[in-house]
Amino acid sequence: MELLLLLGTPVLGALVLWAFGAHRRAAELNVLFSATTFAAACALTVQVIARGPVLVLHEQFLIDAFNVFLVTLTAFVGLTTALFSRPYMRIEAEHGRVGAPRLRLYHSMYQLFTATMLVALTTNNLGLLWVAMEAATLSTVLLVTLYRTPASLEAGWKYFILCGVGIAQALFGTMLIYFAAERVLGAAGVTALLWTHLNAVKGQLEPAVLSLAFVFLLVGYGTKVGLAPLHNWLPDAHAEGPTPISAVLSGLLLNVAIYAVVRCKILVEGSLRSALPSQMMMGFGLVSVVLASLFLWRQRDIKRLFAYSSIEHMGIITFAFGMGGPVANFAALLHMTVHSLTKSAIFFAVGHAAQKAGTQLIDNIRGLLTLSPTVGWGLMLGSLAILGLPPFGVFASEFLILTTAMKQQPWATPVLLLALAIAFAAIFGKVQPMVFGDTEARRLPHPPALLPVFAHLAIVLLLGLYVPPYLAGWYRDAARLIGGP
Amino acid sequence: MNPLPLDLQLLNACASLLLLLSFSMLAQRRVVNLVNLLALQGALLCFATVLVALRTGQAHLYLSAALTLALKVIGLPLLLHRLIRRLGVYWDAEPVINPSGTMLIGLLIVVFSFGLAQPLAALASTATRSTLGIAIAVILLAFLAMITRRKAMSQVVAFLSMENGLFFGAMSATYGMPMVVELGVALDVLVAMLVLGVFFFQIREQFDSLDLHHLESLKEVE
Amino acid sequence: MTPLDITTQLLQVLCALALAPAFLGWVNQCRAWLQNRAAPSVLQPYRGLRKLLIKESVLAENASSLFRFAPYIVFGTMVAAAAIIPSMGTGLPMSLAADGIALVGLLATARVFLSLAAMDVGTAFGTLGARREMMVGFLAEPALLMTLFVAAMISHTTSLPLIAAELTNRAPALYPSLAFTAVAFTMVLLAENARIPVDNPATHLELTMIHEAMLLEYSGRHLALMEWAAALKLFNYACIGFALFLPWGTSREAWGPAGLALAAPLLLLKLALAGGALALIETVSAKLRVFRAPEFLATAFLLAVLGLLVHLLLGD
Amino acid sequence: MGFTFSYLNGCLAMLLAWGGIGLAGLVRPRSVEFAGRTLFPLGALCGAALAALAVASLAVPAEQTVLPLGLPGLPFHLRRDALSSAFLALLGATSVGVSLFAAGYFRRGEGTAPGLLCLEYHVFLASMGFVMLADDAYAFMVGWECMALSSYFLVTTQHRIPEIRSAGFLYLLVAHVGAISILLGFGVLQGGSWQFTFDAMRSARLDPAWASAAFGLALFGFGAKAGLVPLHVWLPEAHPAAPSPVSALMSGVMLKTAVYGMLRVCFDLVGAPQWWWGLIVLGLGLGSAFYGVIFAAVQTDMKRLLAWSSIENLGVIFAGLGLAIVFRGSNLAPLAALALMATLYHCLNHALMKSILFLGTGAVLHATGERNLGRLGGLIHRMPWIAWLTLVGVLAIAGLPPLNGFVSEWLLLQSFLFAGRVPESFVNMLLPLGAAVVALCTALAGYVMVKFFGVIFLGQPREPTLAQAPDGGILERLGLLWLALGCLALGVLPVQVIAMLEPVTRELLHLPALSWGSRWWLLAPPAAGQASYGPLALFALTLLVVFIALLALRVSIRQRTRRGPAWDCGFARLDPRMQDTAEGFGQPIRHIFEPFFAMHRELPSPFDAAPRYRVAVGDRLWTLLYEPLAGIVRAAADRAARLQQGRIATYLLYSFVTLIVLLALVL
Repeated sequence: MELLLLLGTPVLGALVLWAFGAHRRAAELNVLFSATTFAAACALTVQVIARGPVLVLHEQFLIDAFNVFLVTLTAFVGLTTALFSRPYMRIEAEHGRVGAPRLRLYHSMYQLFTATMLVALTTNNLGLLWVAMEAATLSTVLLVTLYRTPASLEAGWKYFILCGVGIAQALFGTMLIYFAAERVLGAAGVTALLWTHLNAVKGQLEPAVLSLAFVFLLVGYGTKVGLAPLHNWLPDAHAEGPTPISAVLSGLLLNVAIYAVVRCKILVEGSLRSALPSQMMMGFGLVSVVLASLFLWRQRDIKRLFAYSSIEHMGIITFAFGMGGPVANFAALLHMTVHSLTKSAIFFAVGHAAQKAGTQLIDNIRGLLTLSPTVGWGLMLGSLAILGLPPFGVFASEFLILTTAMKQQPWATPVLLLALAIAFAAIFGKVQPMVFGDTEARRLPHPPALLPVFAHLAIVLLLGLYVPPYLAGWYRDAARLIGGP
Repeated sequence: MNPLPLDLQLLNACASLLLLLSFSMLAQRRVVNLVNLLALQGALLCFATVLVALRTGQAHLYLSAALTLALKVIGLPLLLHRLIRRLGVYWDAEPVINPSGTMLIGLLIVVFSFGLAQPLAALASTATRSTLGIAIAVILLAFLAMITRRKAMSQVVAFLSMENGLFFGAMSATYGMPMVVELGVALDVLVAMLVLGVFFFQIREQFDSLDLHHLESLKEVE
Repeated sequence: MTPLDITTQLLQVLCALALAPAFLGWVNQCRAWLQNRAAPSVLQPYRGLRKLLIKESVLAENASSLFRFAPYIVFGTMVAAAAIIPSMGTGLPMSLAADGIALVGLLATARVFLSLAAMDVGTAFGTLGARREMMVGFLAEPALLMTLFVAAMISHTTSLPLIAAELTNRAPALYPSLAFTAVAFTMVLLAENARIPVDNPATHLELTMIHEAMLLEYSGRHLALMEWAAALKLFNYACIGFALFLPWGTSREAWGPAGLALAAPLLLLKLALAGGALALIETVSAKLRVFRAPEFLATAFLLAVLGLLVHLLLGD
Repeated sequence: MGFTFSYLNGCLAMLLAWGGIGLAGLVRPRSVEFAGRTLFPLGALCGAALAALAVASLAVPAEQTVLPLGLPGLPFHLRRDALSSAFLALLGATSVGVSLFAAGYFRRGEGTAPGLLCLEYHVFLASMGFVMLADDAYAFMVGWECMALSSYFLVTTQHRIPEIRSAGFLYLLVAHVGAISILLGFGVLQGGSWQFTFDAMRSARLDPAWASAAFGLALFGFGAKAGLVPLHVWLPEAHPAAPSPVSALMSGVMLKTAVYGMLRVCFDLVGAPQWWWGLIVLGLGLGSAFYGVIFAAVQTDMKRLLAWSSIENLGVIFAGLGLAIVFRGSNLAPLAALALMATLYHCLNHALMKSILFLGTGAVLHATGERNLGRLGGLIHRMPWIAWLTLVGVLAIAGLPPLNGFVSEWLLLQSFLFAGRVPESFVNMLLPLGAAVVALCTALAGYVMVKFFGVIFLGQPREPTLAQAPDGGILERLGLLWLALGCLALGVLPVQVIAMLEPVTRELLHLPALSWGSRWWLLAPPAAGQASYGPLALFALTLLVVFIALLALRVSIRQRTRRGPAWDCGFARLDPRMQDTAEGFGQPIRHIFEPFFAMHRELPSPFDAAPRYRVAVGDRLWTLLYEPLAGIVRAAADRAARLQQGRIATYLLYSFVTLIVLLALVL
């Protein structure tokens, strides 16, 4: 019931907003739908807390420790982003960057996007997972090109083609899994793509097939995660779309993609009993971290900067999942949570900052603290949080990941140390002059919607100091589920 | 050694034709011809699906074949043709980079795919298993075609050809995916095409052309 | 702490106060003789001190209270230093409170106050002198410390009377390490006491002077204290030298008052010899350019460190 | 669960109180009066209470507690033992003086709103305390980075000045890199137990190679915080940029947290350090001491001079630490106790005296608006309180008896002297050379300090505006007075101080109680042969002589003193410009140690109407180490950028190649 509400609300929202998206109150409607979704997610969470994992609708949907917090997180960030986008898009409209029809498209697609992500997270069916992932891409492509500028079109096109091709590989991988499962679970075709069933028999699945499948899945979903060198769509899409979309892309979509990768990894590793998937993930993770940190060094566009930071963090998470084991998995899950909150908070702040300065170019954004202290502090604290400074939660997960790496994969730590240092220098060196210093820009009358920024940062801060026991319990269960070499 | 049953012979012939079509798409310069080749590929796929359906008697394969027919043989090519006319790129042709080199790489890819499919085919219980290698080759060749193309339209055609390869692979390995998934995938492809249509107009509106070299401004090197 | 110890202590301080100007006078006299000049009396420094003490003191208009206190502090530290160097006897109660390292610290205190006072009025010469004095000091001080270190390592203590006693107790032997450090010490002594070749005590030539440049603004009793302190410093250095390199004859607690009676003339003899040697060195060497002084002192430092290494290598 | 008193809870309460005071600053963020008059003095009070608690608890056995915060499975563990108490006492005592001073100082307002400043300042204090109480790696790192972060914001108080921004950036960068290194070090130390508590690390038996790796990582991390050469580059930039009370805290206390960390890791967590670690620490320490002091000597900015001097002092502290490790590794526990005591003592000393100096410069800066030594001078007339109190710090840091700097120098030299007992004969030869370097550095420190004090406070004012400089206010004076009294007390009562600190060495080295003084006024370390030092007696004797001299001259001679124009060898017109400048004062050092400096000279041409001579001294390590490093990163970034040239076909090619390569891998 809660699940239906959870998945139904955004779909309904997409339809309703398709009809009324250009209405004066469409933004409020958007918030309302998001809030309802969030409420449903909370109800679902309560149910899971009370009764444990849930398997519903002919086993097609599964809520377990691994995805329950991601569902809530997605609904929550969906809500806060809706809150943020209300004033943001209004200002964009006032500036004449988007007209009424596009606002309609924006609101409708926003809800649809939420729906696809929630389906992807909750579904038990690997095929449905793929469908939802592809649908998520499609619903955001049009959002990326919302401004119809040459650059946004280019970004949208790259996003579409690269992710489309990538996700096609994932489909082939899914098919291979089906192929392997069919031999074990029978040709009935109904259960052979259900993750719970697969997980139960993963030891019997043919290793040769699964290893091939994993390559296709990793390349496929990895493209969506933004793992280097498959990441090239990511900075463009983040930089050229509207900022609320950058926030959800970075904060949510990447999470969903990595969730998909990990779900598959569980199966493959169970079948292979070798470290190959782990090693691949660690390799991708490290390459992403290093390349992203080097790219960070050269950025001129503030949204691009944080897009690369997302790649870096996805690299860290992938590396941690690759290492496996209870601590690293735990840390990776925590990192997913805090990265999503922090990065979306940063994008909120960045959105306001760019609007206030009238540009996305780092060199032209100066003296935010003077221009708007709250935006300035939001950006500063958010950046510090994402850079892994305590007491923010990102530090907690990086702490666990690094210490684990030191013990399990000591060869990787110099690389990580170097990359983190470079990333720190790059990001902080660019954020500091934006926040501090003087500016000639005059204050704009628009009051920024900073509740989402500080709400996110407050939660991240809390998670750095105190992880609620049931959340920790989910992390632990999920970490056990994910296992490792 | 007995000769293969007729339907399997036909199926193998289909598969070989698919591979051939992939190669010709790799070499084809005219966009319109590319679309036609794609339609032909779709038709072959549809035909193969029907063959398999006949052989196995699985009902959902008929549905799948119908979907393929509707979508890939009729729907998409029609849509693409309309787009080509509306966009006025009917006579568009593009240089193919070093055709012989591309072909050679394509050949290597085919060898590689066959090698890849070897262990899989040994495991498959389907009668169509031997065509799995061709499916992989079609996918990878389409990938190669995407890499070598300079026009948005031809890139999209290559992309759709890749989807065809995927479907063919699914069919040869497992007689198709579960219906839910197949429907979902088909929906996605349809929506993707609609989105692409929108895209093409937007791009042309912006750049007066569908040439991809306009879409190379977002980059890291100066 | 026996009465004898206290007597030795008092006697030694008074003796230092009394003999220091005479020693300076003796050095000057010897130098004059060696240079074929008419020699001033040994007592000339006393006369100078007396004259200065009864004269009115003129302070520069912008001199601060630091400038007025500095002579007392410099003088006080020099007397304190005299109290811990075993010139006559080793049974010094004060030497418990301050060992060789503390002695170097005391001397450094005097130097710092002297330099600060020189900078106080803000004249060109004062700051110049202060800078040069500190330059000499930062090289001479570690050299002196290293010299003490060698002796301390030989005798396993940094307490000066104990070092002197230990060195006396040892069978007379050739200590190469001590030989190195003796040379180093002599160089430090010359530099620290404003003697040729580092400084010329007899000149007020701006390009060369160090110590005198710092005293230019002093007059009257303040100058008297400064001059007296300088004489004490020379005396102290000589006594450090005796303690380290010529410890024989210093009174031991076990010898009782007789030892003290024997030590006094021996000290005079040592002083006389040292004064002569000092005068000789000053006569045969030429004044160095100020920029050369660091090299001279670096050599001293190097020699002291070499002495240390030689000691560690040969283990004597 | 009732609240039971323990010293740990008491200390924690004080830290919380600091946090509360900081938050209270946000109540009226723009009110200078509220923060200055109420909150900072309250903070000083907390500091005093913390110091008292810490001192009282030094000899009390270790106490532990667990907070219901932190990571799941790893709540914040806290533990107070003698080592923590010693450094808490240092923190508390120093903060009293600094907070009192700050109460007066911040009244004049800085870039950041005073309420916010108050928050940052007190969070900085509390996080330093938290670092010293932390008993698990996570709590430690949280405290450690909070410390870095809060001080970063304090450093960038005047963020409108570009130099301050870049100083802050460099500071936080180095701090963060160092922190990651420390974190990795903890990762090694936990030894596969997945327990990040220090207790688990103590019981983990690491093999020597891993232990050495942990040591190396810790040395890098803590060395970066302590400003050991070549990781010192941030220090001369950040310390001058901060408001003076913050510079005082950073130099005085924050740098000591690095020492605390090293002690904690090497003596407590690893348990048995290897002797050659000590050699590395010693070498780095001596190198930093020397490098720091010669650079201090050639500075022209007074706060930068002090920052370099901090590098020197931390170098000396690390030298002592290294020596202690060598001794401990060679099983010479009593000697290790001596060296360790020298280290701890110098930590305390440096905290007090460097705070005095930084606060002194703060007062001067506020009174004159000038940091450049070339525009100061003669302030002893206008600011007698500040000048005389600063003089105490100057004399102390120059290592002159009877003040405290000398005590630690004495202890350190004593421990060097007996290094000959180390079994490795080659080390035996090397160690006394260390004594030579320490001696040289101390002497040079005297040089630096004479320059510092002489140029700022003595002589004639170099600018006419200086004549208007007001003396420090009552709170400033009180703060400085507290610290100066501390210097004096530490200087003349070493036996008592050492008796208080002794539980630390006992705890770290597992030694029985040793006797450090033969009498209450006579310091006689057990390991140091028959050497002894009685500063009180020495002080008394010197004062007695001074007194007698004064009395004798006053009573017997009765000469008047007259004021007249300066003599100056008869030059008629005395001009402030005739005085030696700061550059001039540094000239001998520049001359003697020329190869160490990167000098840029601007020489006037003979036809110049307004000839100007300028010399700027740069850090060679900057060009030799850091610029190439940045160049490498830049070059790598440029290389990487070529991967992304905007063409979608290329991107597809990457995906394709990745796919093929991975497929080939599993094939």
